[in-house]
Amino acid sequence: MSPVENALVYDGMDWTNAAHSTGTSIMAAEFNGGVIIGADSRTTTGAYIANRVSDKLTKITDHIYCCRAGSAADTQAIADIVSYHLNFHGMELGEAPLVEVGASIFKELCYNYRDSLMAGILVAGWDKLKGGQIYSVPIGGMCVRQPVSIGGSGSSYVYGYVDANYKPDMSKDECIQFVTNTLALAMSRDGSSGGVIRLGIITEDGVERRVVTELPKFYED
Amino acid sequence: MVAMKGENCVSIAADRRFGIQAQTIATDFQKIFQMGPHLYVGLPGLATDTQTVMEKLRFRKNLYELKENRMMSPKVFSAMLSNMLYEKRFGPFFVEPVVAGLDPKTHEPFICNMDLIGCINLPNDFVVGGTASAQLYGMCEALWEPNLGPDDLFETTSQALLNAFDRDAISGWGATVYIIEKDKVTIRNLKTRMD
Amino acid sequence: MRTICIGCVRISQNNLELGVPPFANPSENLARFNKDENGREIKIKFDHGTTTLGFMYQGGVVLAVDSRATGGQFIGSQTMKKIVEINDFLLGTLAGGAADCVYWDRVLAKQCRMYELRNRERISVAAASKLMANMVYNYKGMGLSMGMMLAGWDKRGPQLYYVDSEGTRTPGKVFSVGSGSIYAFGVLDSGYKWDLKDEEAYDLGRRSIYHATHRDAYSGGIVRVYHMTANGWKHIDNNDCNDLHYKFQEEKEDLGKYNTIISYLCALF
Amino acid sequence: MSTERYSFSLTTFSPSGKLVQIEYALAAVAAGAPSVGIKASNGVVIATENKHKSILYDEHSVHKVEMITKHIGMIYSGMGPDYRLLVKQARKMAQQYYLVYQEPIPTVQLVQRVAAVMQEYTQSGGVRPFGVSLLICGWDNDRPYLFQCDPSGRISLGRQPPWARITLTGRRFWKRDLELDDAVHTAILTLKKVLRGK
Amino acid sequence: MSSVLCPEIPASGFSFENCRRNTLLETKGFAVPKATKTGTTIVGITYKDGVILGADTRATEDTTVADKNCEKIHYLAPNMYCCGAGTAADTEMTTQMISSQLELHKLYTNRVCRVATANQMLKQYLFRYQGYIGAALILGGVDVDGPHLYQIYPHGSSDQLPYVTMGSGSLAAMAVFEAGWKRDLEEEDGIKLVRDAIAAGVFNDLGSGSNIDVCIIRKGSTDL
Repeated sequence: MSPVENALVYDGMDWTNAAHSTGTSIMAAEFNGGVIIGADSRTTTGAYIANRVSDKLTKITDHIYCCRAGSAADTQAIADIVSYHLNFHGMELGEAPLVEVGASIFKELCYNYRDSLMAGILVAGWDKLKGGQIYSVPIGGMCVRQPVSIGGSGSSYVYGYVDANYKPDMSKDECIQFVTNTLALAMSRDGSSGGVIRLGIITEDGVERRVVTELPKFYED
Repeated sequence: MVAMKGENCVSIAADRRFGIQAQTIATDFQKIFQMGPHLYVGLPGLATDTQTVMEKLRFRKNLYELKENRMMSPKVFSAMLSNMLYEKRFGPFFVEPVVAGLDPKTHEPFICNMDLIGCINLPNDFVVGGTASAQLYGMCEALWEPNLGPDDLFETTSQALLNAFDRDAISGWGATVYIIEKDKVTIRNLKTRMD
Repeated sequence: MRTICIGCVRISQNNLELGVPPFANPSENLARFNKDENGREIKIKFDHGTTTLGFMYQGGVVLAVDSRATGGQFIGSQTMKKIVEINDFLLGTLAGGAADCVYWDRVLAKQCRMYELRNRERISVAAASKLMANMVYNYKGMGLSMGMMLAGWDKRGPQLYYVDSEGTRTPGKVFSVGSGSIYAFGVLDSGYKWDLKDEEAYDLGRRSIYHATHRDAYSGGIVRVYHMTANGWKHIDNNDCNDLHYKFQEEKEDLGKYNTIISYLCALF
Repeated sequence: MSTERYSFSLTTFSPSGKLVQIEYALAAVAAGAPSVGIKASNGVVIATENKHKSILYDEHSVHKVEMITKHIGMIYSGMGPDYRLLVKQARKMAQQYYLVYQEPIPTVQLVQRVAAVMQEYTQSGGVRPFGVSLLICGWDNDRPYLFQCDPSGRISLGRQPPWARITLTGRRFWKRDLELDDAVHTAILTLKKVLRGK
Repeated sequence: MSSVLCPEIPASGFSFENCRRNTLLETKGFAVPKATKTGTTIVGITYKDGVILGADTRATEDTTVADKNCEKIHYLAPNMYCCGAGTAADTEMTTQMISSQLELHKLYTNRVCRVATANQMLKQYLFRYQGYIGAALILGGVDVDGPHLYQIYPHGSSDQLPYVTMGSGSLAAMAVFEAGWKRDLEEEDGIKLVRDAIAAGVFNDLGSGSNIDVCIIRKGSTDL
């Protein structure tokens, strides 16, 4: 067997074992009635797109969602565990848990296992006490509340755009447009982000999910 | 190490060398062990593991037979061996077992081999294992045919084994062939090259 | 640091020099190319296992070698010629990298012939071995692998030299080289005497090689015996190790029987 | 009163050589609903009363006859909660056996293992014996099997008499070479008889 | 009591007692035998009434074909099957164990197991071993909610998709699906598509080969 063929066989085997991770663009922003969360839909294994319609917006409770970036295995596992704890907590409490509590469980896990986890998570949701909130839990296990937050590999390209364009107390439609634009920009520059934009609008009434298949192309003008 | 299926019989054969890399220490090393009247297992690989695994297997098999008051069938034996090897998934025994035997009730031929962490392979022609496995695959593919009688099976197995050795530096130095039939087991030592 | 760029020198023009790779310090950096991009070892494992021996005695020099060529544990050939007939009065044995040995023996053969033509007399074994040692010394540490014996008969009588790729060159009476040499020495040393008769000497060589092939996985095949006499070399015989094994075993059994009879007789009286 | 002196500890024999806790466990079994198992020539029947303390119970929510594997079934007399633990253990042991040998566990083996668990609870500190007697039936090697397991861990193989918890009543109905249909019938009749007598 | 003369049957689960010895042996240059891998093409699609799984049948040991006819579609439950790629022993043992747990689950709950349950069990098990258990799986089945198809990676991440491929031949197979998959395929077209996808894997990947196994899971019935 020639080296080229060998390489084919072994490359082929290796990538099945490669970590399955989400080079990602995720985002969350507060608006006047709640929060908007958004993410691209690309999951990569090395250079291969393992899933082009993945859903990185994961439900934790009825009013709390998280956007996952980093290793798919790690973030899925954490989300499952947090979801378990938070729903348990909600049952004991007898009412919907606070977003803050959810974020703090994420933080606890991400901090305690910071050496073995690769997870950057945005926790977003709505509760009676503080309305729409966003907490960013980046790699390392810090937890901080932000009015708008971006994450994942695509985020580096759009910090400027977010800083320049985010306004507090936007209307829902305005905010949706803002999140869509930001993600479209990130996805166009970042090779490991792409696919469609998935959105979640979390308000007092719960969550409304949307998919944007036609990405805005204003930047090409 | 090779095992083949024949018509109502199976064969299992192995070389007799025990060596440390290039150095031949002994030429009467046993790698095939009897586990029942019609059940044999070959354990090529690291010599210390050959013996350890054999002891552990015999222990578990005897315990099963005492507990259940019945003979262990080759199929169950293989499942047990596979399970035992997989327990050591992250620190395996360096053996690549080959099992050959006849079912104690139906006398149906059975052969299988597995890798060092117990992945069973159950073909209906032949199985190989050990250092000369690449050569043996070639020999067996060429020589094996369906429904071999005991004598032909012996000839086929021996020829496959001997010719495979001749292209492997660290196998050989004598060989033992077992032909397992319903009412007898024939054990023959082959005269081979000794270099 | 020495930068070598001899890639342009064609080997056919000057076969005393190899095409050394065009980068600094090949002796250190060559090793890096033993693995491919996936970290898998590239197969440049070639013929390493061998048993060869040579010794001087009253009748000249006897050389005996096995004939197995291996690549890793795969047996490439069982009939390799590991004694190179450099000229009528000079024999070389191969151990280590087969290609290295054969190539440099050929270069040596050319050099020896050139010497003969220039000086109208045969080269001494000492000079030939020195040539060899000097040639390979230039490539020390770059991966050449050879351990050879040069046996010959010149004006000063029978000669035996050992030369290897590390740069060693030494004359001596008894040598054995290769992976099986440790086993061969055991037999050779216990049976060696200066006053051996020719047949005894051949047999000693054969037995030594046979025992080495039995113990060493990388030696085997045929035992070839050569004898260097005042009239040039003689090829004595080739014996298959397999035949030798069963012959020697029979002898041992006969000896066993003989000993039993002796002890039985002793007991009688 | 003398027996009470030896009943404080499960693992202490009374002077007469009895383990009174086990006697009490058997009493708990006797207090439970009767169950019956009958081995026929072509199968085996286990049955028990499906009557509840209150009519408010949903009768489908109470499982007395449980499957351990596809070929082994189990039923009990005595305390329901204790039974559930044994069912769980039995199922685990059956699966464990299958994983190791890639062969369904023989009924005898399962019974022995369940009995071993029950025995362990008669000789360990801090526990009490199970308040159940089990009837375990199964089918291997083309024939039916029926066993009874007591709180002591004692196993008995159902052979000659119809294997009912209350043997005497059943005997009248049982014949050699019973067919499965007749066995079912017999089982129901036996239970009826026993319950009426209660 | 365990003693030298009377060893105890060890508890089930992994044992690490040889690890240190083996590391030492490896550093001393002992040629460690390799485990059988399934350089594989495995695929799965959902169609109108269920799920179709497909796999080739080649198992490789380094560059040698160790098994020409190995079964890579593993039984989990009557309504669920699972294709495995990666280390052959790992896929085999993992699916066997999960199958056993599902059987227990079924007995406890008296209900047909959901595919999501199996997915959760598998991913949690694989996540616990952080990718060291080299099993890449395609899980397909039909439950009360209809057909489901998951892909599960050795590190414990999983995706739910209408059509998936895994293993070394997955790129070729995915190309076939991307071109040919439609919503609500008929069963016959589905089988053909799966067959084509595996064939593409077999032809374009040296680690895949031999025959093609197909498994169709409908509501209420399964064909292997």
